[in-house]
Amino acid sequence: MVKVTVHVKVKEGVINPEASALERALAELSFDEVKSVTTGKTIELEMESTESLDTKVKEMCEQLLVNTVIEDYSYTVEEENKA
Amino acid sequence: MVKVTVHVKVKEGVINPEASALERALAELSFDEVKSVTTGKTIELEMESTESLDTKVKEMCEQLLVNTVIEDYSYTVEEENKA
Amino acid sequence: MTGLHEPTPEQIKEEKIYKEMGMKEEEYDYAVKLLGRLPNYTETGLFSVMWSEHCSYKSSKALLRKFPTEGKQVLQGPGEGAGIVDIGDEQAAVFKIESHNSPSAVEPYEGAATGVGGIMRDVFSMGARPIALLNSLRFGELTTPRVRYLFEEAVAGIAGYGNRVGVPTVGGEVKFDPSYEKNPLVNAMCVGLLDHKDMKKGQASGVGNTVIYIGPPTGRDGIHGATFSSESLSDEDPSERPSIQAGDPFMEKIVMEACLEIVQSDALIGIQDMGAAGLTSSSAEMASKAGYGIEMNLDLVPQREEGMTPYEMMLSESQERMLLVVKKGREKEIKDICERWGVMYSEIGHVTEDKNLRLLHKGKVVAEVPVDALAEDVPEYDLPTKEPAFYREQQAKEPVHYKVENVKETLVELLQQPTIASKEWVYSQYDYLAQANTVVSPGSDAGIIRIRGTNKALAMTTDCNARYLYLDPEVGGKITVAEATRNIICSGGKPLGLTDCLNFGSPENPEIYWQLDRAIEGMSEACRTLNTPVIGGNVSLYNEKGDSAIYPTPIVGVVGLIEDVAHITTQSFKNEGDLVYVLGEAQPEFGGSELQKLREGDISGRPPALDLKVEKERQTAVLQAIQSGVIASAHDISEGGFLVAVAKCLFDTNVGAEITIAGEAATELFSETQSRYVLTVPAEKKEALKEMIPSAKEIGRVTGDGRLTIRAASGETLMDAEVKELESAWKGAIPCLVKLKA
Amino acid sequence: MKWAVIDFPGSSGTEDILHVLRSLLNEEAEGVWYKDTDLSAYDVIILPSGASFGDYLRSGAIASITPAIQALKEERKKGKLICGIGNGFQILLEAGFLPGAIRRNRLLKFICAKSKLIVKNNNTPFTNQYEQQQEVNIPVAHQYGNYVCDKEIRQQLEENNQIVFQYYDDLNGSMDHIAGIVSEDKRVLGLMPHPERASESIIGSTDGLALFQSIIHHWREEHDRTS
Ligand SMILES: Nc1ncnc2c1ncn2[C@@H]1O[C@H](COP(=O)(O)OP(=O)(O)O)[C@@H](O)[C@H]1O
Ligand SMILES: [Mg+2]
Repeated sequence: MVKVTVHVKVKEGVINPEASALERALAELSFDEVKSVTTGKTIELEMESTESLDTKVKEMCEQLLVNTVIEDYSYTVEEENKA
Repeated sequence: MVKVTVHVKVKEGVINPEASALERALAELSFDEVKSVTTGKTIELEMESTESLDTKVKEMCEQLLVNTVIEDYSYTVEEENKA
Repeated sequence: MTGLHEPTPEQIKEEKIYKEMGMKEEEYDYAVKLLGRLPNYTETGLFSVMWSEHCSYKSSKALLRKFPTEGKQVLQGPGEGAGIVDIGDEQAAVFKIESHNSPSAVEPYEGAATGVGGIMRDVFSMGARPIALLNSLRFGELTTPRVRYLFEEAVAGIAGYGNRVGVPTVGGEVKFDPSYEKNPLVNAMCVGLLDHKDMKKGQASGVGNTVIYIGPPTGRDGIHGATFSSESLSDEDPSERPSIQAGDPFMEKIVMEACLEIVQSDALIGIQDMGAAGLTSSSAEMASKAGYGIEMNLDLVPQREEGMTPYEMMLSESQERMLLVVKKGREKEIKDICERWGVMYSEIGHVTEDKNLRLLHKGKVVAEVPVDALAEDVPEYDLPTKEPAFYREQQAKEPVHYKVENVKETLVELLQQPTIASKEWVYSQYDYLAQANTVVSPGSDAGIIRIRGTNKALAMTTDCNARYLYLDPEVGGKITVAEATRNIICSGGKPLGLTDCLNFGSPENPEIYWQLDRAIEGMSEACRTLNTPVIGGNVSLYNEKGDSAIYPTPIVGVVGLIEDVAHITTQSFKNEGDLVYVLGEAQPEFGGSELQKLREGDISGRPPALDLKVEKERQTAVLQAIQSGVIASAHDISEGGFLVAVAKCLFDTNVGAEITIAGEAATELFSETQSRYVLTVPAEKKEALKEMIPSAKEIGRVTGDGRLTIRAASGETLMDAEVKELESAWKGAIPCLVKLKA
Repeated sequence: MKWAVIDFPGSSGTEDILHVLRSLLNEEAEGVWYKDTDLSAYDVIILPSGASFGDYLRSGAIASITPAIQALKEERKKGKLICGIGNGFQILLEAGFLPGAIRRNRLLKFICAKSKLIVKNNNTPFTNQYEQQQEVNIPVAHQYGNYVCDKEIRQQLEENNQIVFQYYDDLNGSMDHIAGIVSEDKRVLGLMPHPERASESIIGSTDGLALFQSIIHHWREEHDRTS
């Protein structure tokens, strides 16, 4: 088994209103140390390790997990030793 | 400057409707290799590095960024060499 | 493309760089002539967006003049952000419909969401508070994952935006036909309520007055969006398309609240939203309308990204931004309001006398163009038209006739057609109850919003049966207007005015231009007869991919006034014992009908005829009967014919009906003959109805047993079904289709 | 008796609640901006529906850290009656006035519906004008209304009769069909459905009006007793 973690972020140039809202909120709470905020999503997939893992993961991302028109993604793979 | 990345996840035992929906959708698309899905959020903070960084980050998380009733979090800190 | 590397005016001319911006050679030459010199890169950009079809209506203007736009009730016709009709008591209804088709084809969620945002800004920029939203959607058949994706995401986008700004979505329509497979249509309509005293216009007058930018900073999103939506979608690499505009409903909400406070101030001279062509169109149009000029210092424009060029700032279509002109010396009042709401505010220029749009950037004049050249002296095309052979062929066809062996089976099949099926899956995602004024929710002929503090209500609807237009655009155009107004009548309202969104293929194809011309002709005639002037609208051309254009789809939105909330009527049958009437005789008219589509998989022949005189008479009679309290329920007969209409009147009630039909079954039950109504009347009002609408025919009664029974004149039972069974077929169809994956 | 409705940027229910209180019930009520730091002049404080701060991060999260909510904590200590509707409920959860949390609806989509509720406890300041087990029609409109809490809290809610409204059907995946709960001392109510949209027959139901009437009734009784 492997654990694949997909990181999804809004593309550069596309607005991220959530991040702007957080920036303002943190400023109101006087966390002045924070200069900028970005937010993203992660999707962790517990999968059987197959040979074509990369192809599979890419397929899943492009077909379902990521909206490639406005989002970018990357992913990491970790071996797992669970039964 | 440092980059703090906060990883937020739904607590174990709490049903996460987003993750369940993704599991179903992946199965329908015949990605049978996927055994389970969990989803999370990341919040990246670009901050001035202060001595009390850990305290600050924890405060922000507990006051705003994380709902500790149903979410767990962890974070990583990266030094940045930008001007 | 940074400023440093921008081509020189000579390069633009020689290398025909204007073509990349969507300008034709003769248009460029004309711009040179108007300017008296070669335009630089930024100036060429200004001309290209302002002269795009989306902003200039250059190929549709000549036809749009045919629309009747006047009426006693009209306070503002076409030409401003939205049209305005009087509703008495110093109040008015403000409304407009607009397309967001091309963005929605690429990114359906954000495309639809920003469509809602844009149309709302048109309405609140007039000084009106948005009180309702509607939308008209067209997709291919729900048989491919891509179409299902477009459908689901567009609906989610409308919900995600409209719900969060707190404006109820109370009506609309969704239809499915293969011609929209690659060109989905997303049209959004907004209705606002205005106190006459708050009425504002997009005008920049008074030399020295201050030009103010409010809203989020400008980014590189949607540059050339107006041009983009004026061209056919090509199969090019999506990454080369202009960057997607995304919406922020929260920003919209606070900008709206700030603006609605600002319009109360007499410091405000003019206000307009930065819609298509952003800062360019808002500034040039406001100045041109008022007969002044504007000078802006682009360094003062709030910017989201680094190193933005004047070209990029002027053409950006970042959302939720407004341009204001405020009396000199009174800026602080406006600034305070913005600060209170947390809305960004920046004074970026002032009104000038010289009728030029002058732009400064880093201390230099980077563009100077007469505002009239951009907004008024627009090239106008009288394009060739050609009657398609297809039309002649269809006209020449013998009317088809269908035999119906099994009435119930046919009805169930029709009720499951996605176009007829219940749209609850769609509208249950919309907050149709926001603002706590919704009297009639989606699902009846029109959405109805009461007006607090009065005894009045507004009824609103959108409509278009494009199949009829495809077969005969003129007749189809008439029917579209007639059907929309009929929906208002059935709700107890008097239609006040109409807004339209003309969704067509490329006008450069003479056969499409012919469709546009005929459709407008038909619509105009109907508008005149039915006294519903066109008070505003929008044109979306070039909806085609490859060699197939969409069906001609002029969506119309109509708002009607219900003078007394006691007149509010819905389509649902009410009480056991009420009598069922049909008004209007069925003819064997199946061209373009649902039955034809079901049986043949395609449509052909002539659409149903429409006699506007009859239409008008019946509308007047039905409304009068409703107003005098005779009618318990009213519904017009449209797609699917009489039986589908009756079935819908029974859904979500616990009554049934027993009906006896006189003529031939297929025609009586499934033909789509126009100007027909199903009415119910309490038994004791029988005589009153006879007097008011003598031609209405009593055909049955409402029962308490939850069954729908249809008998022939001979007494033979043609159908006897449980309403619940019909209802579950009707309700289940769309949820079942969207669940299919892969 | 004086009511406050706290208005956050992005809220949209304030006017609707003020309309019910002023025009239908003749109460003295005003909207209070979220930056206000003193709520001591009010007897009852309502948090309205809508999408405060755009619902970004989590519904109600950003609103829960605003000055008005700090001020509300002071009033809470004094035992003032507090009621959060829709987004207002979410804010009360985020700010810790009520236990548990809200997730996205089970089927993920926004749901607008004329829902049926059951009154599970009519012995609260907010429900005394209802019958126990009464079925009422009060509409819902939310995408995040799926209530959850841990075992201990669930047991506590049960034992203290803190579950006040339940959905008749499983509407959104909420634990025990929970639509509304009160605090242990019954002075704070949070509910997802919208009583302010069910207070006039012309818009479909008057079943929500009793909630506001209950508050008035309770306050008068309490006030008469103490004065
Ligand atoms: N996109 C939509 N948005 C909101 N309401 C809709 C939408 N589509 C359909 N509806 C609602 O469903 C009702 C029924 O639509 P439709 O099936 O076209 O029937 P009808 O021919 O009776 O108008 C509409 O009047 C409208 O209230
Ligand atoms: Mg209709």
